[in-house]
Amino acid sequence: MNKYWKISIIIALTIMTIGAFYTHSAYSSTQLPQFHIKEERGNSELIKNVAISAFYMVDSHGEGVSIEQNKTTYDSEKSFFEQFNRDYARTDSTIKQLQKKYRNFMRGKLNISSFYEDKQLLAFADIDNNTGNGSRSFIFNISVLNKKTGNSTSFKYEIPSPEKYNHIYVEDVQYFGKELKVLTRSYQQNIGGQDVSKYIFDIPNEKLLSKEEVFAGSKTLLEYSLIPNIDPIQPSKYAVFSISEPVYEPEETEAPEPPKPKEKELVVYDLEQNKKLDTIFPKEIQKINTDAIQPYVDGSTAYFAEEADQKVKLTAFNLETGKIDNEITLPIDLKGKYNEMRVVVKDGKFYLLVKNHDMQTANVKIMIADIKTESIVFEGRLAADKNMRQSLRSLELYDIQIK
Amino acid sequence: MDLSFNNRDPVYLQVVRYFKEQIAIGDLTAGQEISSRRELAGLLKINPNTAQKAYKEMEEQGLITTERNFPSRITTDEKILNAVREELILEAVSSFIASVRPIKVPLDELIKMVSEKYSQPGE
Amino acid sequence: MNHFFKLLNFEINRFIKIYASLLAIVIIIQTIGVAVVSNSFVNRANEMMMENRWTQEEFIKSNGKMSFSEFMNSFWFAGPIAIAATALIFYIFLIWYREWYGKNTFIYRLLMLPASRYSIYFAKALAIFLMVLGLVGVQILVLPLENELFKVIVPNALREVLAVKDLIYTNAITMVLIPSTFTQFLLHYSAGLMAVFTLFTAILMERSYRFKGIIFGVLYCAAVLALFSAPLFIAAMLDMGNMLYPMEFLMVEIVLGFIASVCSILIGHQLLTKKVSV
Amino acid sequence: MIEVKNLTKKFGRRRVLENVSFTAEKGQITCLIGINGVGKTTTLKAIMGLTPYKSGTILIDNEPISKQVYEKITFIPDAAIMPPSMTIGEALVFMQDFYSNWNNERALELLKFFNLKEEFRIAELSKGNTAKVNLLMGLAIDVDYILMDEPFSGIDIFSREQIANVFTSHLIEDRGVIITTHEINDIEHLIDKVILLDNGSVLKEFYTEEMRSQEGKSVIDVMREVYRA
Repeated sequence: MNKYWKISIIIALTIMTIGAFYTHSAYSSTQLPQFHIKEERGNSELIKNVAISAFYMVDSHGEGVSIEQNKTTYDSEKSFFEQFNRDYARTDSTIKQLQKKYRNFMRGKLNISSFYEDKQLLAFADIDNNTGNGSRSFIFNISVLNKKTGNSTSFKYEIPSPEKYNHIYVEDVQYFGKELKVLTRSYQQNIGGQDVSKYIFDIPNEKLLSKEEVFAGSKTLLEYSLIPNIDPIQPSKYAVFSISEPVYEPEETEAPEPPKPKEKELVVYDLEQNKKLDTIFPKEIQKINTDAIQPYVDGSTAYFAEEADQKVKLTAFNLETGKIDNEITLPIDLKGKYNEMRVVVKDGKFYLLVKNHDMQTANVKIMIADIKTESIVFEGRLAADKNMRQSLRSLELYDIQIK
Repeated sequence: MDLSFNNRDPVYLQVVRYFKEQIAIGDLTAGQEISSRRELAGLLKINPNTAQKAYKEMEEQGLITTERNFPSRITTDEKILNAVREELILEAVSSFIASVRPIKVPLDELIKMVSEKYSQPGE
Repeated sequence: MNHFFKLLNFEINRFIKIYASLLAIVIIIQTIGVAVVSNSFVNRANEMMMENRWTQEEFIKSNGKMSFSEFMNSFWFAGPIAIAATALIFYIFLIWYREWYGKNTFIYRLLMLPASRYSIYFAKALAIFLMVLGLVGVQILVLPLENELFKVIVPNALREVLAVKDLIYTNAITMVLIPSTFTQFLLHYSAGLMAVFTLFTAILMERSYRFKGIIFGVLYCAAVLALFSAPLFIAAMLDMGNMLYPMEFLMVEIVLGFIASVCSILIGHQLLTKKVSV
Repeated sequence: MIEVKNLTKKFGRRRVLENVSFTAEKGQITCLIGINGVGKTTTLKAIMGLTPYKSGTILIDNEPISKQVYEKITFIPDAAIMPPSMTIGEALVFMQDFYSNWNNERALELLKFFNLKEEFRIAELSKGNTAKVNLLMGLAIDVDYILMDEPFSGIDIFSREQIANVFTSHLIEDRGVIITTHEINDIEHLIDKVILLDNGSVLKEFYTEEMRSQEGKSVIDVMREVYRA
């Protein structure tokens, strides 16, 4: 045995250190703060399904973290397979669920705006932008899965005159009767203006029925942005566009200023009837800065949120009647200089996440309001087990997920 | 043991002859134990197989006898030993005669010269 | 099997002096590094506080606290690891070529041993692998000690508190050497082992066919690389970016890596048995 | 018996060996003779499986070379083959470790016979001592066949004598030996059989004693005839 002592030491050292590192020991304990959501008022049941995803950054150390009511999970604590899936494609949870259910159909389909799902079918339409190597083509890839039979059809359609476009992408996909309607945004090759077009495909016959320009902006250089649906793949009759003139930010601006409200116009387009509605948005909604807090559309309701005077006000606007259905105001106490805000509307509830901090203070507030009853149903704060102020300040919020 | 072989005659015959010489001059006597093949090969710096062959030849000629598991010995057969002596003398004489005959010396003169030379010591 | 362990032990013992020096280099340079980096921060902090008549609070406000990752991102940490890694990569070649070159041609003895040539091949591969793991083990062992040294030098108020585990997860080098999950660790080092087998085959090609063998060897390495990255290239060429789910992609890579390793081993063994020339 | 049949080897375009065939018996010393560069060493290496060949068969007691056969045959090259940093003692331990048929008593006997010390470092050995160590390594394994490459070349006269003594001693016993040499003088009487090689081909194969008794020619006589022709 004597002559094997060197190799024995190396093997023992290797197994012990590496073994210790990957099993429970001083190595696997973390010094990173553990967060939890501290309830201040309301029904704590509501917070059980909420997960906040964020990025924790101290010095050069930074990693993703997911915070639930009583659980903090850093990326490094996740199993390899979770990490690997996340690293490979930052797919959102809706797509992950679809992947579980329709594994083969979902293969290679990742763009969330390209999906449409109802009880009968799951549809997908995307555009391949081939602009490299001298050739230029834009090709629709359309697939529709019949959920009952499990059969799927797919076909391609090449957009004519590819030389006109710089790039084209899909904004929304809807399905009415046997028609697949695809809203696209295309950027002009030379002028730089954008068009919003609608392509209608006849699915049983696998062909294009018509193409129509919803907005042709090639001359006016306007920006058309589609207000996202709360659930981007569910059937939705209306598409709400916010039309504005682009604001060219002066170069060399230091310190991120809050984006200025722009002159804009809101237009509702009925995808089923293929026409613009003459809904008129009240002035107070028109002037809301949609860049500060993301508005959402849910069926025939559009939600706009706005921060002013230590308060966040949510307005639920009915696109069909042109009236404000509900309004709710949530008080937020902003002591520090910097704010970050994330909102989500889901199942009739309004979720608001506010981070407020500067050198002296930091706090992250989470509120849930019931839109119908216009009342606050939960209010709480994020707390950390150590170094509270610094830990919260080091947290960069991504979004709120409601399971 | 100092012995140089010539390269053109079979080494085993040269070894046999060497043994005969030793017997003839009495360095090896009747019944004397002789070295093993391996020892002999080492002594003479020859291939052990050659030594073996020489021993075999000597056994066939009855010069040595080997009993199982015992070292070989010089034969005790006086007849053979005498014959060896005779053979060597005869051989020497024959070769002497062969080289002297062409000179055509009368036999008397030759015998006289031989007996004179032979009795002079140290030559 | 018995012969394999004996050969492995023999290979380790042959390199042990250089290997021990490598470990010493890592430990010594890193320890010095912790001291240098930490002290220079503390000195700078003291100077600035003196000059500007700052309190500690004010200093932290303008300069921030020091974290151990400052050391881990410095040359003091990466340098010795790079030296050791380079030496071990170099040894992948040396472990074969030393048998042929130099005054003594040990390859004679090696090939004449009444042992399977697989034993010779694997003893060399595993010796390198074991030394890499040993180096990683030493790094895991000394990192917390270095962290303690850092804590001794830098006062509590001036340093960020981070656990070694958290530091390892965010450093570019340690993320590769000591990934956060054991599965990943296995994958990294299997890939490493595959690379060793590939290089071994290339070396043995050179040893078997000399000049032509260099070309074969380079082509073989390129072929393994191509095979290994084929899923990526094929997906990109056929423009079906994400046709495979991440897990499927991983499985395909594992299978390809396994195929490449088995090929390397079989070719290597064949060369070592039939083609290699002393 | 070692049988070499139609051994052919090319080195690039050059033919190193062409249809080399001969046999070497157990219990005999077979000598491959030829001037330098005629393929003697290559033939030994081919028998040992140390170099690939184009065609031909080599059988050792009717078996091709394999890990089992390496217990039966060993090769003593003409240069040092143990790692230079080793001492002779360490080299002996190494050999004992790997060869089940290592005969340590004989190794120690040879050590004494050659006046070598275990503390000697391989790197520091003279040419003669290196040859002796090689010989020791080969002879101390209980193998049936030993191949020796130029055991006498470039070695001082005393070492040469010592090594020659080995051939007639019990150390060889009844093993089969193949040695190569380009100089026959010293060992003419030590060998059983001669294989004359030239230009990668066997010119003549004969037993020395037969040649002497039947044709009255020494090995050198035959060499003169053959090479002149």
